[in-house]
Formats: sequence, C-alpha cells, structure tokens
Amino acid sequence: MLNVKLPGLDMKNPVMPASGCFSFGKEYGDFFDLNLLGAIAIKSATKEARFGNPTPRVAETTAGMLNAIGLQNPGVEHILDHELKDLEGIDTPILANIAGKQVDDYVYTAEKMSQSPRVNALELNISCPNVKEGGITFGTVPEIAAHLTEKVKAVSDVPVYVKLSPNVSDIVGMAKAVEEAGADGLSMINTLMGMRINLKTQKPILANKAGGLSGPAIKPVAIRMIYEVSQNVNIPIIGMGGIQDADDVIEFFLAGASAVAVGTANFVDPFCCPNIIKELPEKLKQMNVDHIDELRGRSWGRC
Amino acid sequence: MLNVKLPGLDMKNPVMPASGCFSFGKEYGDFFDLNLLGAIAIKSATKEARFGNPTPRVAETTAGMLNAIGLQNPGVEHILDHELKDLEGIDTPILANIAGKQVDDYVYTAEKMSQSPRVNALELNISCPNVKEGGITFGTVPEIAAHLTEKVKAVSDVPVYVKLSPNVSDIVGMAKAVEEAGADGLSMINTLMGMRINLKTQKPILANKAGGLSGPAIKPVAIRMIYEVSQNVNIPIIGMGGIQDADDVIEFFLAGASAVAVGTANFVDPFCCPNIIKELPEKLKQMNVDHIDELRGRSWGRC
Amino acid sequence: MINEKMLITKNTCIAPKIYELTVQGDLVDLIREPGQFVHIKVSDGTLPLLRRPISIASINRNTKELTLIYRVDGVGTKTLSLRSQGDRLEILGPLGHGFPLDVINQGETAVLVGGGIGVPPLYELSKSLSKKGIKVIHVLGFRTLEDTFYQKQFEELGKTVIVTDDGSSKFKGTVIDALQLLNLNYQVMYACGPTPMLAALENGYSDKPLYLSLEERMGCAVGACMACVCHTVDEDDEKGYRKVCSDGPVFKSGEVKLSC
Amino acid sequence: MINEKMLITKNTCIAPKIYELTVQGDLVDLIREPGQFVHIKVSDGTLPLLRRPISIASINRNTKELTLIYRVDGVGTKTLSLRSQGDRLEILGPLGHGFPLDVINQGETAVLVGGGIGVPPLYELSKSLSKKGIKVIHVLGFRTLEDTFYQKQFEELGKTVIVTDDGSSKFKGTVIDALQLLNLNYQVMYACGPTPMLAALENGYSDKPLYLSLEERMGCAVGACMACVCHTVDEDDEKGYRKVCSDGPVFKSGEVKLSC
Ligand SMILES: Cc1cc2nc3c(=O)[nH]c(=O)nc-3n(C[C@H](O)[C@H](O)[C@H](O)COP(=O)(O)OP(=O)(O)OC[C@H]3O[C@@H](n4cnc5c(N)ncnc54)[C@H](O)[C@@H]3O)c2cc1C
Ligand SMILES: Cc1cc2nc3c(=O)[nH]c(=O)nc-3n(C[C@H](O)[C@H](O)[C@H](O)COP(=O)(O)OP(=O)(O)OC[C@H]3O[C@@H](n4cnc5c(N)ncnc54)[C@H](O)[C@@H]3O)c2cc1C
Ligand SMILES: Cc1cc2nc3c(=O)[nH]c(=O)nc-3n(C[C@H](O)[C@H](O)[C@H](O)COP(=O)(O)O)c2cc1C
Ligand SMILES: Cc1cc2nc3c(=O)[nH]c(=O)nc-3n(C[C@H](O)[C@H](O)[C@H](O)COP(=O)(O)O)c2cc1C
Ligand code: FES
Ligand code: FES
Repeated sequence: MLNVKLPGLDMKNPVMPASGCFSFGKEYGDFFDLNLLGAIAIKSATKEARFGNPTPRVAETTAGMLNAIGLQNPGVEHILDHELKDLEGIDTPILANIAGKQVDDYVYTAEKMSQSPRVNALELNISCPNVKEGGITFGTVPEIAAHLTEKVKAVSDVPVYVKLSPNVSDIVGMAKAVEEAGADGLSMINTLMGMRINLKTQKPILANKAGGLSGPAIKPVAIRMIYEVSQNVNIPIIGMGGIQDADDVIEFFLAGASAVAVGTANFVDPFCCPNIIKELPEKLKQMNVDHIDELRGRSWGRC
Repeated sequence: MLNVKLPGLDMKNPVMPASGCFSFGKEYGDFFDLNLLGAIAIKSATKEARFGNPTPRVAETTAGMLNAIGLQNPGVEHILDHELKDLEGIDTPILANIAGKQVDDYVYTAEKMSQSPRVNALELNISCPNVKEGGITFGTVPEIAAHLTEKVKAVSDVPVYVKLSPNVSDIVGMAKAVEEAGADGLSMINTLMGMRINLKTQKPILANKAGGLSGPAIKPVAIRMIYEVSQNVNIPIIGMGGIQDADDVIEFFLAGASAVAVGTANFVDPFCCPNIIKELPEKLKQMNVDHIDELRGRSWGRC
Repeated sequence: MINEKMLITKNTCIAPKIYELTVQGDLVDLIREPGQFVHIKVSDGTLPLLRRPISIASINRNTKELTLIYRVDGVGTKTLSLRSQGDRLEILGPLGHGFPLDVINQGETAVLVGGGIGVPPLYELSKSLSKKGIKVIHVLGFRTLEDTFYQKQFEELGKTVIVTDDGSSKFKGTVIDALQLLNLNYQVMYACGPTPMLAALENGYSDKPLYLSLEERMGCAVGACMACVCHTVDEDDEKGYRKVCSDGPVFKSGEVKLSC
Repeated sequence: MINEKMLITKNTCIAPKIYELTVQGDLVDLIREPGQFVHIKVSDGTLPLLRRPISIASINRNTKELTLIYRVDGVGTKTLSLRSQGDRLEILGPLGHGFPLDVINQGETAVLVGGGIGVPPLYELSKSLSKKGIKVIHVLGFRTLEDTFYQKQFEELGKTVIVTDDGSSKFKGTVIDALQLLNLNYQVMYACGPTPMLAALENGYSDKPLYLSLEERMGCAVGACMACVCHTVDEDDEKGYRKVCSDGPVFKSGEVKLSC
C-alpha cells in the first residue's frame, strides 16, 4: 500500500531522506538498513570539490533551523568513484542532486552523474540559496530555470527532477516553465532564505549571514506551494519542508505530492525515516485507504 | 531611552501592535492603557465596508498561525466617524493601514484617511495575500507598487509607509522601487502565503484555502529581509514578524529596524506589548546601551 | 476580563477522551452568566502557539473554582490533559456573552439540548435556572453510552434524557429525534452542540425562544482579530456580522447565520 | 552509537548556572574513549527543535551511568536544567573520537588544560590516565572562584591549579599565564576550552604532543550534514577538511585550523 512509481524511481514506499541532510547514506546506514527507504536523495554534487562556507553554518530558529553549508561536496568524480560505490550493495533508488555556478557546470555534472548505473534520476538544485554566484538566479527567473532544464535534459540518461526555490513570487509560473522545458518531476520546496542575529555578538549567527530555513516552521509554505503547483502541472512532485511524522506525509499527499523527502527531522531523530515508513500503513488503514496514492490531491476539490 | 521619531510618528517607545491584530484598539484598551504604546497600527481600511472571507479564517501551524480574514472592516468613512473617534482620548500616534482592489480605491481611502487629525501616518497594505482581486499583484511587481505609492503620496497629508510582502524573489528591488516613488518608510514583513490541510476532512482548514503565515515561525525571514533592505534604503523600517518578547525587538533593531510591530503575539498574551515595553530598558542596560536607537543596524558590519 | 495564572485543583479523565479540569482564582468572581468561556494557554512554552477556547461548565464562587470539561482532540487539548494538579494555567476570561436567564420566569420550563462536547456549558446553565425556580429538562446526545458524562449531575437538577447514536442508552438516534418523540411542553430552549444539530433545532424549534451557543476557530477571543465572525440573518443589520467570541458565543436563534 | 531513552538519576546545580546530570542506560557500554560526546533531545516536545551536544564528563560502567556537566546558556540547556530525576531523556551517542590514551606511557606525565565548560570531559580523561598509571596535572581556568566545579574530584587525581580571571583563586589570569609560570615537565598535553585558549596552546605548546577538543555548531552530530567542518592545516590533505562531530571533537594539534 506504500509503493509508488515516479519517473526513474521505483520506490517501495514514498519516503526518502532529503538532499544534504543524509550525506551519501553511510552515516545513517549505521542506524538502520538503507533498503528500508523508498529512495535516497544524495547531497548536491558539483563539478569540482567544494569546501563550502565558513562556520558557523547552522543556527536554530523557533521550530526551524538555518543552514549555510554552501554545497560542500567532494565533486562529481569523487562521488561516482567512492560515495556511490559504497551504495552498491543497497537496492534503494538514488536521486542524485546536482548543483553548479553556471549552466556548463550543471551540464557537466549531470552528464557524468546520469551515466552511473547507481543513479536512477537527477535532482537539479536550482534553488540553493547559499551559493553566491548563480545559485539564486537559476531558481528565481523562469526563463533561466527552463533553459538550464533543457540543457540538462539533453545530456541526461535518466529522468530529471527540478528542485524549486520557495523564494519566488510565482511558484506556479516557475513550475510550468521547467515542466515545459522537459522536467520529469519537481522537488519542492528547498529552504526559505532567513537569518538570525546573536544578541551577544550583535552579528548574524551564521558566518555566511543568511541561510536556508527548514523544518516544521516552513511546512505551511510547502503545503501551499505544492497544492498550487500540483494542480497546474502534469509531472509528479516530491514534497518536502518540515516533515516530521506520518501525519505530515499524509498532509503532503493530500496537497498533491507523489512522494516525500525528509530533511531536518533526521537531525532530530536519526530513525525518523524508518519510523515514518513503519507508521504509515496503520494511518492509511485508519483513513480507510488501500494505497497511499489514493490520497494524492484529495484536498483539491471544492470545500 | 526608548523614544523614537519616525516620519509622522513621534513615539514614546518603538513598540506598536501590528495592523489587523489589534482592531482599532478598543478591545485591548480593556486590558491596559493604550497610552503606553509607541503607536497603534489599525486594521486595514478599504473604500467600502467589507465582510471578508468565510470562516474558518484562522488555523494553527507549528510556531505560527495562518489567517485569511480578508480585510474585514467597516469602510473608511465609518472608521473616521466611529473607530477613530473612540481613540480621541488617547495621545498615541495612529498608523492607519489602508488597502484596496485598485489604485483608485487606495487613493480614495488614503486621501480621506490622511485628512483625519487622528491619523499620523498611512501604511499601505500592498501585500495582503487574502484578497483575490489586485491585492497580491501590488505587492509583487515593483513598478506597480511604485506607481501606487506615487499616487497615494500625491493625495496624502501625512507620511506614507509601504508594507511589503515577503512573497517575492527580490525584496530589495521592491523596497528601492517604493522608496524612489516617495515612500517615507517601510513596514515589513506582512505574512508569508501558507496552507494547512485537515487530515480528517482532507480539505484545507481555511475556507479560503491559503492564508497568511505569521508568528515566530517567520521571524528568520523577517530578520533576513530587514537586514538586506535596511542597508539599501534611506527610509526607516517598522519591523515585524514573530516578535514575542524584548529580545526579539532587539534582534529586529540589530537587523536594521527603527521601530517594531507586534501581531500574533497579542493573541498569545494580551499584555504582550506593554510587557515588552516594560522589559526593554533593563535589556538595554544589560547591553550597555543608552538608547535603543544605538542598536539599529549594529549587525551590519563585517563579522 | 483578566488574564490569570490559575491553580489547577483537578484534571481527571471522566469518560473516554473527556477531561474535567478545575482551576481556582479571582477570575471566578468576574463570571456573569452561564455559557461564557475562557481562553487557555495550555503550556508554559511556545507550543502550541495559540490559546484554546473552552466553555465554563460550572463555577463555585465559595471556593473560587471553575470547572471546564474538554475532549482531547489535537495537540492543544492533549497538552492540557497532561497538566497536573498544583500547576498553574494562564487563563484569559471570562469571555463573551452567555445564556440569558431573564428571558424565562420562575415556574416555567426550559429545555436544554446538548450534543457531545456542547453539553458542558449547559450544566452551569441548568444550575442557574434551577436556582431561579425554573423547571429544567435536559436532552443530551452522545455517540455511545460510554461517552456520556455528568448524567448524574444533570439528573439531580431535572429530567434528563440521554440519546445515543448507537442506541446504547434508552434513546437511539439524535437529540432531534428525541425531541420529536418527547414533544415537550416548555417556554425557552437553550442549546449547545455541533452546528448541524443547532441548524436542525433552528429549523424545527424557532417558534419559541431558542438560544444557541456557537463554535468558531478563534485567534484573539476578545473581538480584535475578526477570525470568528458570522453573518447576521438580517441583511439590513448595520454591521451585518457578529463576532462569536465577543458578541456570542450565545445568540438568539435567527440573529446569525449558521455556517455548515 | 545508539539512540536511547536514558533514565535521569540526577540533575542538580553544582555552581552558578552549572548543572551535573547523570543518566543511566545501555549507551554507557558503548563508550570507548574519554572526550566522546552525546547529542541530547532536551525536551519531549517539538521545541527546541535541534539536539544539544554535550561532552561525557565521567562514566560508571557498573551502574551504567554517565555524567554530563553543562552550563545553562540558551533555551536548550535551560530546558535541560528543568528535567527531573526519574524522567527519560532521548540521547544519541556515544559520538565522535575522544582523547587518545595510547600516546602516553605508564609513569609519564600528562597536563590537562581546561577552560570553563571545557573542563568536564577532562575529568573522565584524568580518571582513565590515572588508572593507566600516568601522572596527571590539571590546569583549569574559570571566571571566578565561585564558578569552579569539580575541584575536589580533580585534586583527588593529581595536582590541580585553578586559575581565575578575577584572581579569586590563587592564580589570577588565564591558563596560558599559569602554564608559563608553572613551566611544567610533561610528555603529552590535552586541552578543552574556548577556541582562543586552544589557539594560544597551539602557539606555545606544539613542541610536544598536544590534543585539542573542539566545539562547533552542529546539525546531525553524526557526520551527515556538514555543519561542523574545519579545514585541515595540510593543504594537500585529500579531503581538506574534518568534521568535528565524527572525525573529532578531539584533534591532534596541527591537524585542523582553529577558526577564531
Ligand atoms: C466558545 C467555544 C467554547 C468551547 N467549549 C468547549 C468545551 O467546553 N469543551 C471542549 O472540549 N471543547 C470546546 N470548544 C472546542 C475547543 O476549543 C476545541 O476542541 C479545541 O480548541 C481544539 O484544540 P486542539 O488543540 O485539541 O485541536 P487542534 O486541531 O490542534 O487545534 C488547532 C487550532 O484549531 C482550533 N480548533 C480546533 N477545533 C476547534 C473547534 N472545534 N472549535 C474552535 N476551535 C477549534 C484550536 O483552538 C487551535 O487554534 C469550544 C470552542 C469554542 C469556540
Ligand atoms: C562536542 C561538543 C561538546 C560540548 N560539551 C559541552 C559540555 O560538556 N558542557 C557544556 O556546557 N557545553 C558543551 N558544549 C556546548 C553546548 O553544546 C552548548 O552550550 C549548547 O548547545 C547551547 O545550547 P543552548 O540551548 O543553551 O543555547 P542556544 O543559543 O539556544 O542554542 C542554539 C543553537 O546553537 C547551538 N549552540 C549554541 N552554543 C553552542 C556552542 N558553544 N557549541 C555548539 N553549539 C552551540 C545549540 O546547540 C543550538 O543548536 C559542547 C559542544 C560541542 C560541540
Ligand atoms: C543542513 C542542510 C543541508 C542541505 N543541503 C542541500 C543540498 O545540498 N541540496 C539541496 O538541494 N537541498 C539541500 N537542503 C534542503 C533540503 O533538501 C530540503 O529541501 C529542506 O531542508 C526542506 O526540508 P526539511 O524541512 O525537511 O529539512 C539542505 C537542508 C539542510 C537542513
Ligand atoms: C489575524 C491577522 C490579521 C491581519 N490583518 C492585517 C491587515 O488587515 N492589514 C495588514 O497590513 N496586515 C495584517 N496582518 C499582518 C500583520 O500586521 C503582521 O504583518 C504579520 O502578522 C506579521 O507579524 P506577527 O508575526 O507579529 O503577527 C494580519 C495578521 C494577522 C495574524
Ligand atoms: S477570535 Fe478574534 S475577533 Fe473573535
Ligand atoms: S554536525 Fe552534521 S556533519 Fe557534523
């Protein structure tokens, strides 16, 4: 009753850890069997290795957290040769998140990554707010996002999901633009831009000053955007933003998501993903639902 | 050590209740002396009386709330003749918030309102997300916001603050556009668009479906936007979004605000505003600050 | 109307998911009418953010106590159920306008109709009416017999008919079914319960004075945020709306439109 | 590394704002080295959202207890301080790599340098070294004499010099000042405390083996989120960085750049 099939991702259940919150799986693999997961979205890969931003890189907010990791990763080649190799024993589909500064970076990384037998789909991070050059623009101008999507689609051997930024006036316009450009699916939402100031030092807590807000605080924004977008596109949505339990997953499905990703909650409880997966069947039974897919978009009708 | 002077608003202290969360003052006047407040931002006024949206109009989220009141108000004439009359015994400055569907509505309301001796400044609500016609567009397109600001400035006898929507890609561009158009100050932020779905009914909780997210959940977004905008404009900012206590007020000043407004927290604690005002002097002393103005923008420097 | 840290003197489960909470403080002195409510900050921390509105079920002016009866539903009432005797609870009240007592005279008969968690405020109402020498008849609907509460307390005050959806009490059906069967002779009817029940009463029993207690999602609970409004039936009404929190929660039938 | 609901057997204030917390459970069996830490969910509710990293100050394998010493600073440690004996606390651990014991031999001397809330992990370290027959000297810095804790416990294990900013102990100044004055003869130095203190040690005492325990804001605390990284000193290092949570928190001096 939990298996879902999305382009490139044949999932036992609709729950995956979100990119950047699960590294390449090894760490949480010490806690539970990664085969339990519906899929794994791995940390953003870039053309070259990146160290990312100075620390502090995280700060807490009321019911949320800010991060400005800055896309730290060992570069696509290293990921292909090492991190993905480590995942070979596991049959959970991999959604490989890629990022870049310029279109060419994305294209380079996407091409390489999509050729790996271990990668089932790509997730274009056009929305990471923590990279100064380019990062933010790709995610806020529909034409640029569409152009990037086209270029990446042209070189990718696997389906391409575009991960949308919530920091826009018109999320539906954005979604339609990348759909038209050939996206096979959407991931939403990435983090909202936020900041906290330390009253003692009187400076922003994050060395990078601003960072991305995630966690339960942003869930209503995610639900609203997924509700709007899912009624205006014909490609599936991987929903995320503040998911902590099985009820949240159901709320995302009702809003229109076809699968979900869990980010910040992994830090609160390392067993969060398997726990949610375990709780879902009982919840569905209580709702008289045979398969979680039936819930998708049920909130759309007239009140 | 708390008095601040903003265009039109000569305030004993920098704390005012936010528009829509305090009606026209009468209700909370039963709890405390309204003369304690730095100013009062009254509920959005429109040309005609409005009933607003169907109920339910509010929903709770983690550390936040959604509202879709829909600008219910008795219309500008009634407000001038009754609600503002009731405030005549109080010497606290009034920031009169106005909204509309079209430029003409705003201009009509602004002109009337600004002529009242009881009104010290106008606050243009160009960002209320709950009005279908117009409301949202004014707040997301810089040219339209600038045009509206100009028109209102032309008829207003008092300074005009423009209340910005956070649901935009480029808040600085928005702020600069309305500054150039003559705005005397900015209010930020209004609510983020959000939604919650009731798992039992499987429908959005709000009858209006989407609503505006306020409360502590959005504070990091407000701080980030104020931090960015305050460094790029030369007009003062009334900061708001999730303020609950004196520490929050200080965080807003450090980010660059010149005064603050408290919305949702009034519902949590009806004495919230006077309590904050009472606590501020002690906090400033602990920080070795003689006047709260000294804190404004202190977070801007290099880390 | 004050905001007081009231002392919890009791907080116990009296039926499945139903709790009886008694708190003590000066707020009790200010209560004017049965049917008023309070707005409770259920935790000392930030979450849940908003307060919860709960009707006053009974008061004891001597001990300065008031009793609330609530059903555990979401996070707020769940949190409330975990608070212990001896704790203090921040309570704003008394709020709103309750059931009018001066619309009925000594010796006359009042029918009190309650559904589920709408039953509690009727208890203080019944006590007040009884004290005035008014005969009270209670028609109270619950899901099952197991879900009923305060049956004895109501029986002590007057005839009490318990109606259950599943027929586990003597009457099976809705309170509306029961009222039809009973065909009572009365002067004033008071009701509190789910909106469909109130609507049905309005339909069938508006020939005599009928007072309804409404529920609506609230922000401030003091009339400042406009969260809880409903339209007036009279389209020429000057305002055209009423606030459930400050104009209500009790309205005379025909004053406002029920939204359901 | 497990996530366990551990039983609080003690949680008391031992100096202004300083608490000693003892918890019991199977997690204790997994602790390998002094200097490891745990990641604590300080409340059962949603807030505060993130866990708090706290060093293990001492362990008792017989009673399956571990002790943490923490300073009440923000909302998380405040919340923690309000938890009571008998409560259960969700704790993830043991985490990270601690102080190496095999870098020093029986009969040799170790200097343990601690500053403020960096002192706690040195206690288990000192116990372990002592057990191995290593002579321990403690140089511990606090703001004032009133702020010191565990002085007796350290004195029982070896020479203990308490340094205070205000001179309310015998030594006035910083631990660095004290080390200069004391001019100790030793083989290995271990330190935990504020970054400026660690940097000063690195500057002056890198001629002999020096191990530093670092602090960094954390997300996951298990190596998955990249919140807590620092650069390696060696620019040719393959990765170029280390994670404080999983590669550290203890590093050999010269391995990573201290950010301050
Ligand atoms: C005037 C008035 C009197 C009431 N008296 C009682 C009473 O005596 N006993 C009792 O058990 N219940 C009573 N209720 C209903 C009670 O307020 C809700 O059951 C309660 O707020 C639900 O909170 P929760 O945290 O359990 O649910 P959640 O779903 O977590 O609540 C989320 C938000 O929705 C609001 N909400 C949810 N359900 C309702 C509802 N039915 N009515 C109003 N707001 C709601 C909450 O207040 C909160 O803001 C009364 C409501 C009103 C308006
Ligand atoms: C490996 C390690 C071991 C530690 N051991 C101890 C110990 O034994 N005793 C002790 O008192 N403290 C220790 N600390 C510091 C302790 O984690 C912080 O004091 C605590 O997290 C502050 O939380 P708060 O809720 O009081 O402050 P808040 O300011 O409310 O915390 C907000 C956020 O910032 C983080 N944060 C704030 N200050 C620090 C800090 N100094 N280091 C890391 N994160 C911080 C919090 O974890 C939280 O995520 C250790 C830190 C680390 C990294
Ligand atoms: C520490 C951290 C690192 C993240 N890194 C990435 C990343 O590298 N690429 C990406 O697309 N999203 C990244 N995200 C965003 C998440 O994948 C997710 O979209 C967001 O956090 C919202 O989900 P949540 O509220 O469940 O965390 C990161 C989030 C966090 C908290
Ligand atoms: C119930 C409610 C009604 C509001 N009505 C208005 C309004 O009429 N006009 C307006 O400009 N802002 C309105 N707002 C927005 C607030 O003024 C404020 O900008 C926002 O709530 C953020 O502040 P807070 O987090 O302190 O509530 C309303 C907010 C709430 C919660
Ligand atoms: S709840 Fe705010 S006006 Fe009624
Ligand atoms: S805290 Fe997540 S990698 Fe160290």
